[in-house]
Amino acid sequence: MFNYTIRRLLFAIPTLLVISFLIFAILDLAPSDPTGNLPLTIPPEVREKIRLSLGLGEPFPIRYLKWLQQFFINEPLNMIEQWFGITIGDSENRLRVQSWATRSPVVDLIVERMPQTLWVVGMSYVVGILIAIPIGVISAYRQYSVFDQVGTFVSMVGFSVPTFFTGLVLIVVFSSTLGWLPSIYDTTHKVTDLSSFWFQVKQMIMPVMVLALFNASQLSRFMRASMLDNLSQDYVRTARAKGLKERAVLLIHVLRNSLIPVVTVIALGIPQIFGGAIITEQIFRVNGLGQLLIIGIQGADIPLVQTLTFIFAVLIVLFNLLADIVYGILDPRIRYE
Amino acid sequence: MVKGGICDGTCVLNAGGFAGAGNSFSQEHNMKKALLCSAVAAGCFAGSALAERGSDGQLNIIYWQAASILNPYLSGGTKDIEASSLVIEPLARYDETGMMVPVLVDEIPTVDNGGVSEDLKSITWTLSEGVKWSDGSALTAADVAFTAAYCLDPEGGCQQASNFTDVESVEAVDDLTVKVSFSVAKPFPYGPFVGSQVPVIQKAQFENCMGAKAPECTEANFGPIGTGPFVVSEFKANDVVTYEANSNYRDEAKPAFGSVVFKGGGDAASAARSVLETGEFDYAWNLQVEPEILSKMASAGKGTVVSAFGTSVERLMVNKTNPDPALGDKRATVEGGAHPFLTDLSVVNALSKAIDRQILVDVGYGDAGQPTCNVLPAPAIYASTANDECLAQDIAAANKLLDDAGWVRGGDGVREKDGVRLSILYQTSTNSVRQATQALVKQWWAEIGVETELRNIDASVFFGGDQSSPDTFQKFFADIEMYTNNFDGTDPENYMANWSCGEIPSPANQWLGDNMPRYCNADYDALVAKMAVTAKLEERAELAKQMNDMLMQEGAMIPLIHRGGVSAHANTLAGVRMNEWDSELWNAADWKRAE
Amino acid sequence: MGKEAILRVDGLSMYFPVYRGVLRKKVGEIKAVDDVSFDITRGETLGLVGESGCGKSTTGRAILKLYDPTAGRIELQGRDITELEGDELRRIRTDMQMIFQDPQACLNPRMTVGSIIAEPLDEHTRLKRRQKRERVRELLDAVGMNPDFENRYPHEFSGGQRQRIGIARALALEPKFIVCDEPIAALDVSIQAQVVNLLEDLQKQHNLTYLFISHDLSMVRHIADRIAVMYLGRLVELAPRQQLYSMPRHPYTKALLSAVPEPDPAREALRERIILKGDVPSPANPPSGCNFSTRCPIAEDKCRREAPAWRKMDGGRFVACHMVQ
Amino acid sequence: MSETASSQSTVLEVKDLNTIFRTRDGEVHAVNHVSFSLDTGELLGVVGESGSGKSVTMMSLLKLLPSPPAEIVSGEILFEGKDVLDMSDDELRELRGGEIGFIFQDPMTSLNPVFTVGYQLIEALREHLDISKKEARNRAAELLSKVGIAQPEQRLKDFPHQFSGGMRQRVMIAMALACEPKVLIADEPTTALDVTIQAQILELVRDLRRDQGMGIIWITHDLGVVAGIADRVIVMYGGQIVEHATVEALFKDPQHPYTRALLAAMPSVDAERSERLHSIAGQPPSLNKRPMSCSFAPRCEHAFGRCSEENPPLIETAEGHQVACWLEHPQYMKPPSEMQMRETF
Repeated sequence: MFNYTIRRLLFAIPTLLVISFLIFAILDLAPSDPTGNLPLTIPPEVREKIRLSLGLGEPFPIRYLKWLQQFFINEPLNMIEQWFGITIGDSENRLRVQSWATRSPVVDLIVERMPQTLWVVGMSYVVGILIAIPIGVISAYRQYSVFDQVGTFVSMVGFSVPTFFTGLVLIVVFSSTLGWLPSIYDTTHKVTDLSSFWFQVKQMIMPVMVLALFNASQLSRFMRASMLDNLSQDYVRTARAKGLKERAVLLIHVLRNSLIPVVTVIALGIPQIFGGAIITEQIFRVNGLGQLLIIGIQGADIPLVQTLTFIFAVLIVLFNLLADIVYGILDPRIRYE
Repeated sequence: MVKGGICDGTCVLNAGGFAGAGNSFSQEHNMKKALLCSAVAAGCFAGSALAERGSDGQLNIIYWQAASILNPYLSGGTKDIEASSLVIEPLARYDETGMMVPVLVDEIPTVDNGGVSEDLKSITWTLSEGVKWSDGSALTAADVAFTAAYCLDPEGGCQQASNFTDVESVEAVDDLTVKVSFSVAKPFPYGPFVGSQVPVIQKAQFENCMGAKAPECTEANFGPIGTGPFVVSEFKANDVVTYEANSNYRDEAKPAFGSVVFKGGGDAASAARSVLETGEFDYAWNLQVEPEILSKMASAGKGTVVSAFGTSVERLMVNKTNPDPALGDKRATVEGGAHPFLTDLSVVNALSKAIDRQILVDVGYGDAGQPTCNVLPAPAIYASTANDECLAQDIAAANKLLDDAGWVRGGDGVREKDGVRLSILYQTSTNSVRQATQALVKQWWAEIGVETELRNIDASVFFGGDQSSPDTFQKFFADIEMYTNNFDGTDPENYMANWSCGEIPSPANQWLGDNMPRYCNADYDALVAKMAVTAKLEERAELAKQMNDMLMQEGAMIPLIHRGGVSAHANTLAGVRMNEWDSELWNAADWKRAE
Repeated sequence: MGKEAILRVDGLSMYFPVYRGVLRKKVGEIKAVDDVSFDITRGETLGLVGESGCGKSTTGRAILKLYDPTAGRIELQGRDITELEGDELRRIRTDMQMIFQDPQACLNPRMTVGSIIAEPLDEHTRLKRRQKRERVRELLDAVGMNPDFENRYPHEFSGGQRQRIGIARALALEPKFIVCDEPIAALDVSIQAQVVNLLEDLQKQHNLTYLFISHDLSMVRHIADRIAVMYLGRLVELAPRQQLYSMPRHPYTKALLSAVPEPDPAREALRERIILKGDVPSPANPPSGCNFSTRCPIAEDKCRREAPAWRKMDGGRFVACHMVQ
Repeated sequence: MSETASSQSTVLEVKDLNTIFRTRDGEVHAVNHVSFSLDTGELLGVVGESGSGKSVTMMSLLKLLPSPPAEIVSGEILFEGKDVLDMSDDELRELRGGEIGFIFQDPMTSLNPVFTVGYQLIEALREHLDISKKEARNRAAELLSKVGIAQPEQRLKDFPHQFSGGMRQRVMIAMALACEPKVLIADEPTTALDVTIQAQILELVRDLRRDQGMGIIWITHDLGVVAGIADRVIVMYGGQIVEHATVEALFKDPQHPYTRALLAAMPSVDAERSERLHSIAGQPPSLNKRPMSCSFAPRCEHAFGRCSEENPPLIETAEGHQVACWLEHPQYMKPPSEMQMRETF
């Protein structure tokens, strides 16, 4: 297992280099211009100067190598410095990956966005899992029962109705009509006491539920399918033939086996948390990583988009590995060598 | 407590009225001004008698485009400029009528008061006494001079550099006096330091951020020290800015709000909802929402929709050169030859006559649009009335024009003459209102026997300057293209100069140039040159109108809509004076809670 | 025998490498097939028996060049095909076909029976549509199915019928030599007989040669002319049917035969069983000396030291055992 | 005959059992009017091809079939005189694994792959016996060594995949024997194993049977296996019992045409080799209708009019020998020619 992990990590390096090049090249070749969104009153000469000041004058390979250096050397060094409060070398003049729109280090923007994304999107993932697993288990155990039929219908709806629609409906009902919940997420809100905690809960309810419904819909179907798979396995019959209680059969034997693929699916889905939820973040103005990405794309803030996409790629690679390792831990038959 | 601040006597000056001598003003004009002044003064008194700084709590503003940076010199984005306008201020700015008002000076320099030199080559500003930066230090002429140096640094990529065009030097004569010298005579010397896009920044803060280092000063760019009513307390780029009242603001009674939240993100419709329906926010900016939806939201009674008109005009640019792909490198250039039919005035006039501008307004703009037949619709003194005939749609007249010019309908209903078909490629950026407009126009043109192919291009490509892309509006590889343009401030000189022969984009100038129609007329260029040396307002207005009319009559463009800004404020917010000539938040210091 | 050998296998070995560690270094091999030699004459059926995991299927696949053998030489009709690749290999494949164990897993559920059978014809012949259809109907008829079934899908058939379809497909190109890899293992007893009879009939009609791989010793006894017994990747004994069953020489063959239950309680009661102890060792780590030495009831020291040679005995028998004289 | 045959008493009795599956395509009549009994210490062989209803019958005994779709429509299953179908869930659980042990066909899939063998053994023990974890562990190790697994203490910690097929089946047997059941139901326990391993398992069962004296139902499709170990044999076809006899009688004088055909279709390693296998033409019946006629009739060489009109009842033709065939029915007058044909078998 250890060897396997090490080997996969080593293999990830060239993979990520290739990905980084592709991301950089594709975004670089895309016909967008950081000055494209500026008011037309800014004359072309000024635009040209702006482009030069953003470093667009240099040839592609140089920019790529610079970005590589900034991303793989400068940013980690900077992070170490910040964590440990030390100074390594010429940290004043070390160039970091700069956003074109904000003229600030991209990584700082991402770090700033992390909390709300993790809170809202991460919480929705957790809530989604907590809803999905029992629903999946019961649906499978009582296949074709009323519960199963209703569950199937609800998850079909949850899965096929886009989040912007559910989000809008919730806002109209709970913010506009009833006025119970805020429609706009306050990212500056700090939890200090019970009432501010309550406010935080209130402002999280709608975005979290919208996403949780979506996640739970997918996951509960998956859980159900996995349970059904295992319910028809021979060992379940063996467990029953041993005289085990139905609850033990279901919750010990079947659930444990059914969770193996589900847990890996959950692990594979975690990078999506970091990708943020673009649409839901927009609707509720959670302004997390998803919204950052979309602003970057709209504003042709290429370094921001490159970095975000690449971090996302890194996470996907890592969580793929993690999912495999988790699989190996949960299923004793799998031993990676 | 009773302290006047900017209300104490000095009065606003008409945006046009300073350059020429006072004698150019009409009696009526002066009357109006006087009335306005007293009204403002009265308002100030009433306000300051009741209010205390920070007593009205928090002001919640929502801009659906979030602020990325608070330094207008590094960002031309309206959202960024407006977010920064609460903190940093110019020497003078425009009010909602387009008139210039002093901010950090006591009076606007003119030739009359000796602030502008007779040869129109320099302007001298005298700062008000006692203005302090929010950190408590005094504002000096050195800060103003530094601001110019900061923007003029060639490596800084200053996005407001055009406001400093022809500036030769900016020097601090003494602590309170700053002199801006131009290399040429400037009949309108109010480019630098007037309007919220050219505010004064603090030398002490930005000293080490010159040129190439400008983007690295994140802390300064995110939290500039200013003289305005508020100071930045927290800035989350592309998300939210929170401000607190500036304790060193020059008017002790202001601002009424103790803090401001400037939230960004989302879309215009939900921003409108948060003010008009849920009441979570006090002010929402730029509500480009379908008129119908907006009026429905407003009926909830929580807020008010306000609009104001500046100089923005949605227009059709008419390509006078031939965009035929067969021309290769010469495509859409003067060398490539004239357009096969858009140089025929009867065609352009017919196209214009066939459009019902009021319907376009109703469908796509509502309160935010008015039909117009001019590319220069405002300020009022510049607005021509010579072309108003186009306001009424007249398909019959349009058909007749084409019939008379010898364009006959072919078998498929498309007119042609000498083998040239009236077939138009009509492009614009991707945007639902624009596509709706395109569809309507196509239908009307079909009625006069003109075939139209529609095309829309992503805005970042269309307006982006990527020279390798064939889809930019500068390259104009189409017959007609549609977009909105305007100019900052109130003086149209530079704007009208856009359509001189030298401004035609071509491969030779990397397609940089503002003359999209590739219109070229020596008479027009002569008018441009004349305006550059004319100081008197009436004469300037006359010249501008002439240029506008010439462009219209020669079919360089077909104006459609005079576009305004639409915003909304909660009914509990008082003091909003919607302004298209400057930041919408220009008078945020005066905003307060309504009783 | 005097007849020509259609297939000659000489020293065939098929090792699968085992990798370990961060750098995937090769640390060992699984000797799935180890130095196997035999030949098959035209029209003959050679039975290949052994327990699961002994390498009999791998042998069949290696002969058909579905794997690249590690060592050894395969000769088909006098031609060395061990090193053939690409087009040449494709051409020779028309002469040798395979019938698989699980007919369900080998038939594409989305293709009609007609197109499944026609697939090899598409690949290797230039028949016209009409001719192809004729041939398909002919083949269905030959395997005892209604030719009108050509438009049905595999799931509409029972296991035995599906195996017939698999046989028809294998026959499409009129091969000379067919590897039957446990063709009846998945079928019910009453159906097994049908399929075996069909295979025998076809053999007579087309002068086919079979390598019949099976773990069912009684069925192999019925169908095969000669039988090779395999244990842990090696052949332990090869003999004509009569000799092998009536007088097995290798202790493993003896144990194997004695373990087969007889459907006759009287004879069952009289039979003397040799019960082997333990399990088959892992092919990744075979014992030294004779592979069977760990379970052999008569093994001596020599067996644990030295691998026995593959010796030719009287009456066409081969055996690999130190203890057999 | 078994060594304990002398002290016989009926431990399990099944009367007129009918089980159907309700599927989307209609009902499948998997078990029809099945009746039999099992004595203590006796080994009852149940022979039949796939789909003959032999496994479904045995699963019905402990209500182990998933319901839906399976449903026991009628019948009685008397374990020591008490009807299993009337038992509460608790009583049923006590029976499962406690009084009746089960061994399944595929030892690869019948053990839960993610739990250790020890866990799965101890779990069964503690479900039925009131013993501590430690005691259960000791007993589990004992059981493993009883079924011939070396180093039982060590192997308790292993997962099923670490055992070979034969060893896994030994574990299954240990599990089934954990609570010293009165009845052991073995559903094709050696089908997935190699012959040498099958021989080991058969040997093991013989030994265990001698020691423990429980009644065993042994389901198989292999007549050879039955011949070696069974006392009595039931032959099933199309969800019905077609023949029921002692093992000697069945092999010596098979009466049902299906039994005879089956025996003829099986080649042997010892007996004389026939030139051609005797095959049974046609396919096994589909069970989507209640059997209204003899289900073997379409494949039967001797079928005549009545066979396709009426389902033959099970009739006793000799002491302990029952057969469901119109040919053997007392009302049937055998024409001489057919008598002739039978002789030729």
